[in-house]
Amino acid sequence: MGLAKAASDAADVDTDTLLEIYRRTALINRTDEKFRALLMSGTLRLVYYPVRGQEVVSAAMMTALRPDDYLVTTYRGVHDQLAKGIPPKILWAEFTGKATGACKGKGGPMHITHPETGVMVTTGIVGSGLPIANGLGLSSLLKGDGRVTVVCFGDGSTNIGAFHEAMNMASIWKLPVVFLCQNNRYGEHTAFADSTSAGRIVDRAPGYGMNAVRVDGNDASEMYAAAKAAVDRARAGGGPTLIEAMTYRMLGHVFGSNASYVPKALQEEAVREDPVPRLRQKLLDLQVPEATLAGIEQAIDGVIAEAVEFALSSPYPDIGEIRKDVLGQEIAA
Amino acid sequence: MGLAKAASDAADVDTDTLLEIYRRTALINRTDEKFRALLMSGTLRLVYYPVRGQEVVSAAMMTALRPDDYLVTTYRGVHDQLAKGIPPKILWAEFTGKATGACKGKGGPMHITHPETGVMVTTGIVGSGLPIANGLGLSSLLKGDGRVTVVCFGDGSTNIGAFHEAMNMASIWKLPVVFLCQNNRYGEHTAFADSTSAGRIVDRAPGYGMNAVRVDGNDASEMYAAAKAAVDRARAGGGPTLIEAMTYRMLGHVFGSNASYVPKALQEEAVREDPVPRLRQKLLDLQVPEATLAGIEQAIDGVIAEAVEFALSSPYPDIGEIRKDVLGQEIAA
Amino acid sequence: MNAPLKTISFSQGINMALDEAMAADPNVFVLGEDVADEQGGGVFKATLGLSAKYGASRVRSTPISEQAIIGAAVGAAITGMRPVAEIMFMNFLTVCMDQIVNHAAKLRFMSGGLTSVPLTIRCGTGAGVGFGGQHSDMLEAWFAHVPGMKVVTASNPADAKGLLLSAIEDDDPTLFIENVAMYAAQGAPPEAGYKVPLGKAKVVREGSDVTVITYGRPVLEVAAVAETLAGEGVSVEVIDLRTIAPFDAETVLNSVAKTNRAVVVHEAVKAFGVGAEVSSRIHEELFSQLKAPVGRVGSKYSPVPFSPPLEQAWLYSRDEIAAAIRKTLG
Amino acid sequence: MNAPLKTISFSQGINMALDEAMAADPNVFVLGEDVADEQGGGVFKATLGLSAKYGASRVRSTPISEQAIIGAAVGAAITGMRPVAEIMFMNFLTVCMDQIVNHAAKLRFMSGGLTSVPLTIRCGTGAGVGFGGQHSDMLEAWFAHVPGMKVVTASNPADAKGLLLSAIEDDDPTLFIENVAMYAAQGAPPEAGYKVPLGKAKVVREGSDVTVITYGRPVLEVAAVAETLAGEGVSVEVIDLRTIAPFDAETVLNSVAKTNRAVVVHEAVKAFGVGAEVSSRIHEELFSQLKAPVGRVGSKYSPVPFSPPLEQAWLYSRDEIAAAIRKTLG
Ligand SMILES: Cc1ncc(C[n+]2csc(CCOP(=O)(O)OP(=O)(O)O)c2C)c(N)n1
Ligand SMILES: Cc1ncc(C[n+]2csc(CCOP(=O)(O)OP(=O)(O)O)c2C)c(N)n1
Ligand SMILES: [Mg+2]
Ligand SMILES: [Mg+2]
Repeated sequence: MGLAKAASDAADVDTDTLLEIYRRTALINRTDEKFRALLMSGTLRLVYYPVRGQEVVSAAMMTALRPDDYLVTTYRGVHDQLAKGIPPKILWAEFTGKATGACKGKGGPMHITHPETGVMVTTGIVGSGLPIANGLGLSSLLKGDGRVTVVCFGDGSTNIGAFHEAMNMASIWKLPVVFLCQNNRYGEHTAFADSTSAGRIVDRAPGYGMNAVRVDGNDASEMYAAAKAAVDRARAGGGPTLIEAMTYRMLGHVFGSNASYVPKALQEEAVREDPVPRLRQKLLDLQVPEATLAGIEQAIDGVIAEAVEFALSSPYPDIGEIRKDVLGQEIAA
Repeated sequence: MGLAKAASDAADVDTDTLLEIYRRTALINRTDEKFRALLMSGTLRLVYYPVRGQEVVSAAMMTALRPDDYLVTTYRGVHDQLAKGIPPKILWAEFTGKATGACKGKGGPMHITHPETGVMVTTGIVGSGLPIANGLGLSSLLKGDGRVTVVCFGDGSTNIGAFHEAMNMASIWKLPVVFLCQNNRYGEHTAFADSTSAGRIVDRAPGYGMNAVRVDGNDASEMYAAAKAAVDRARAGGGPTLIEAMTYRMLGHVFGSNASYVPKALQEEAVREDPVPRLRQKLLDLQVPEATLAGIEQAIDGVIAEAVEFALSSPYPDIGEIRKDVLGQEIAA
Repeated sequence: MNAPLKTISFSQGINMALDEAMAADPNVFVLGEDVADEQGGGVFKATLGLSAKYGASRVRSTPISEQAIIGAAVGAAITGMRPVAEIMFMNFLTVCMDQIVNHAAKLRFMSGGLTSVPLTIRCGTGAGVGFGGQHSDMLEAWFAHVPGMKVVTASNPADAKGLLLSAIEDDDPTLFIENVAMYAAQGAPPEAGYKVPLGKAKVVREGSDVTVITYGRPVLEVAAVAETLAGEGVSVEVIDLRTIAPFDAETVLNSVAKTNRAVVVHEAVKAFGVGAEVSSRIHEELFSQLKAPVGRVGSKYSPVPFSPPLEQAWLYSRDEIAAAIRKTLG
Repeated sequence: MNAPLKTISFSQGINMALDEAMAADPNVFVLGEDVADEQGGGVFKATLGLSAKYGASRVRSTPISEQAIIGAAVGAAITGMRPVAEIMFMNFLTVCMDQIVNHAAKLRFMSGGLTSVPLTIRCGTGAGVGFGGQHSDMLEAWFAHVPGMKVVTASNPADAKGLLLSAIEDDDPTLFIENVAMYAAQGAPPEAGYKVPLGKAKVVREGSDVTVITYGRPVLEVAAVAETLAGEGVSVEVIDLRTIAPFDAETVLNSVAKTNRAVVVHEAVKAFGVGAEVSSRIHEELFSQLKAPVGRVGSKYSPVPFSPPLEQAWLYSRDEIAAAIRKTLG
């Protein structure tokens, strides 16, 4: 049961891996920005949960996974889904409710599923992903398919019953699950310390006999090292790990809501420690040429532009879809 | 956040207090025995959850309370209810579904309520008493009435969501609640270690920033000292305490079920450490005359005989009771 | 708020009821996620300003722990307090059904009347605003089927105020359902002290040809359809149930005894919904005088779809309401 | 079990279905509290012997964590496994409604068909055995109201076996309700492989004067009443729905089209129960030919009382069934 700092391994993260993390980080960062721009301009109208500030956490986490590993995430999940590999086109099309979306537009932003890239469930119910992640892990255990499941959730979600039941079950069954708590300091408008009786989420791990680590999730190397260790451990049959990734939700809970309840000092500190420029600078320091990074960013902008265009020009689903996928058999009209 | 052993204070428990604990212990012990005898003989037919082996835990706990303090307990609650002071007559009448029962026979064994003695809720749903106990505590906090609430639950109940949510909330709100986990080693047929990822329930307390103590619940002095400390603390505004009282369920989960899944050695050890003769012997060692104890026991047997007679001779409730107490206003026939 | 308001929103109606109830009775308190002003006065702003006025102890922001929220409310209620718990979305009731159904609804009966649970649970829900499958369900039929519970919903801001105040003063556990698509809707402001009694339906439009029984948001749609049909010479009586359970059978049956035709309309999925009970009751009591079977309009048999055109198609529509009314006219 | 059995109990029927399903398909597994043999093979003994045969990995005893149980089942199901989760008592579903309603029932739709949840949830319940208010509720109407769920119950051991096997093989989440008062009930043993299709009702007794639609334990009561009434010259057709939702309207309507009279009987509280939907459907479709309003018999509007005479009085009774049938005959 180690709460050991993963930072010691951080030096091991090679530049190629960091570059891959940056690729995913930039994709997330620019996608999020694009969503907000189109919402601001009125081109889009939907309930959107920004991920600004949390890019590196999921980019590093998912880089440590195999493509066939499973992911379960939440309404605030764009970063996780993109980092896991969902094609931007079908993500955008789903967010806009189009027939070409991942789920034919029937699920929408809070309910992205894309089994091909391992995105198994996106839930809008706080905490509910954790028990489901155990089920994915149990399936892997029973089938022996060697997959690992990552489930993402917020700090506020650690006070709901499902968290507790899932942690206990994963531990006694030694499930190959990585519990990634993205501690972004707020649950909606409530500060972490106002709702949570533990000083740190990892302080709850010993009560589950679970391996746990708290890391600076905004540090790509540290985050990756912790992710890799947890994934390797799970894959090797060593059971679950709780990762508490310290990060920060740089914007309001949902697009359009304000965040005046956040102390100014915290907000300013967060801006100074913005993980995206931080990782970019780190790569430059590692002698990755500026042109390489700019090239990545440019390519991403192209991908996003194409995805937006694809989504906006796609048709809405047929009304008959209401009767499909309710049960195995289509419902009679 | 102390997991300190309460035993050090144990020496402070005076003989009068121990004698009071014994009085309650004997009442529980003989009531339980009587229930089983009448079930065995076929005089009674009802679902009964024996409390044999757990008498001292609740006798000591409730002796540390004021009469107007609140109690929440479970289906396995006869010991708690009696120790809290519910009159045996109306307890027996409720168990037998009679109009003279605590709840007019409408609740039955799993749902004993008797506000006059502070028995507020008895629930048949694992874990559900804990959030309700918080509500009682919150009421005391808001009203400033100085009451303390004790909620009893089993070891198996610590893996359900309600436990977790209640512990967190009690801690952040500093509620005057004592969480009494009666760790009797089994939840139905499942051994503690097979279902619970913590080696000890108290290992979960640091994750809630909650004061906690594990005691030998079958040792009257140790149990009382822990109970008293927790109650005093709660009453003084110091917030909640988790007490893990180690005890043992000496019979099967429910009357009539066998307990073949229990290892013989454990069963034998438990018999050797039976808390009831242990406390009796302790009192004798403290120079309490045998005649005093025998007198207590005899009086109790009289009280129980009277209660049984009262229950058996009482009428069943009127059928019209089905329409009463559903809503504030009686339901039209 | 000093100058008299011309109109108020649904949220303001809620806020007024809470304010009056807390001012009148120190046993009333509010709890829920983000309800205190420090947390923004609730995500729907229904509790805005209340913690400033009554303190964050009586307007308590909670952790995300719905079982603990309702449990705490139940426990406080059996000591005589009158908690008002906010559960942000109705679908989140699924994580605390035990406290509501096994405890709040049953403690009075199981205790033989020794305790009672004067608890009000407020929740928002409703399709049409793009929240998708897990934030839009209308589950009132579940609670209506639970003896010991009352279920209430309002179709305008003044009713919201008046019904919520009654719910808080009522001695039984009450589920108070708010349609999120209506929070911003404006309506006439009620007088201070305005209350709407529980258990009584309201005839919101008189008519003689057919009775439409509905509640909540569809009241507006039904009223619009009634207006249109009036132009065609069809006289529609519209009843707003206000209290869904136990529902005011007397008002419903009196009306249908007059019109001999009826349609029930609600946003919930039609199958096994509240409409089935109301329809059955009418058939049972007025069979021989009914000119046509009682019609039912509800939403489609599927989870609420996200895609906007699907979401709209999923909902009951004015056309469907009009068609159901016409069908009873043969 | 080598010698052929003369009769089997309801529990044995369940056990046989699980056994056959696990033998046939490695994706089938069982989880729930105390289900493995080391923990006694389930409190109702329905899983006895299965962990010995298939291993404690596929017959998994769990902690007391119903959300985690159903969640684990949902997660495994979307990868193609076929979990059978035992939730001891139906009232305990109230602690895991979220996983059932927001997830199991909706994932197929919300994923646009990319995933599905071939999950079976077994639970026991029923009044009459003295468990009191929190262990006896019949909540099938809740699940019937949830698009995406199937709800099934059996009235005899062979059906239990045949329906459970079909439920496990079915690709949709199914709630399988067992009446605890019937676990020991004996019945004819089914052949190996015996299956009862979901979605199809069974005419268990033919008749011409009135149709009684029911399911589960009351099937026996209704059959007894039908027998008595036959002596009085009243010919009662009895339909066992078997699948409560979506229910087999065709069989029901065909029968009532013949008899022109109907009564629905269930153990659940009458108000807002399954009977309301069935009754409404019959009225809607066969209004002009009905000779009388469709009758409904259910249990009383209160929590289930503990006191034995109250509990009996709370339940639907043979007298009430007979009276409801007679009432349709005018
Ligand atoms: C059971 C439940 N309760 C309440 C909500 C409403 N809600 C949505 S997001 C949220 C905050 C969650 O905070 P956290 O877990 O920290 O995640 P974050 O949004 O910060 O990523 C809440 C309360 C919900 N979706 N589900
Ligand atoms: C939510 C819920 N799940 C399951 C049950 C069935 N059940 C009744 S008692 C029990 C065991 C509880 O064990 P523990 O908490 O250790 O208490 P004990 O019986 O040992 O006193 C179980 C599983 C229940 N009553 N409620
Ligand atoms: Mg957060
Ligand atoms: Mg136990």
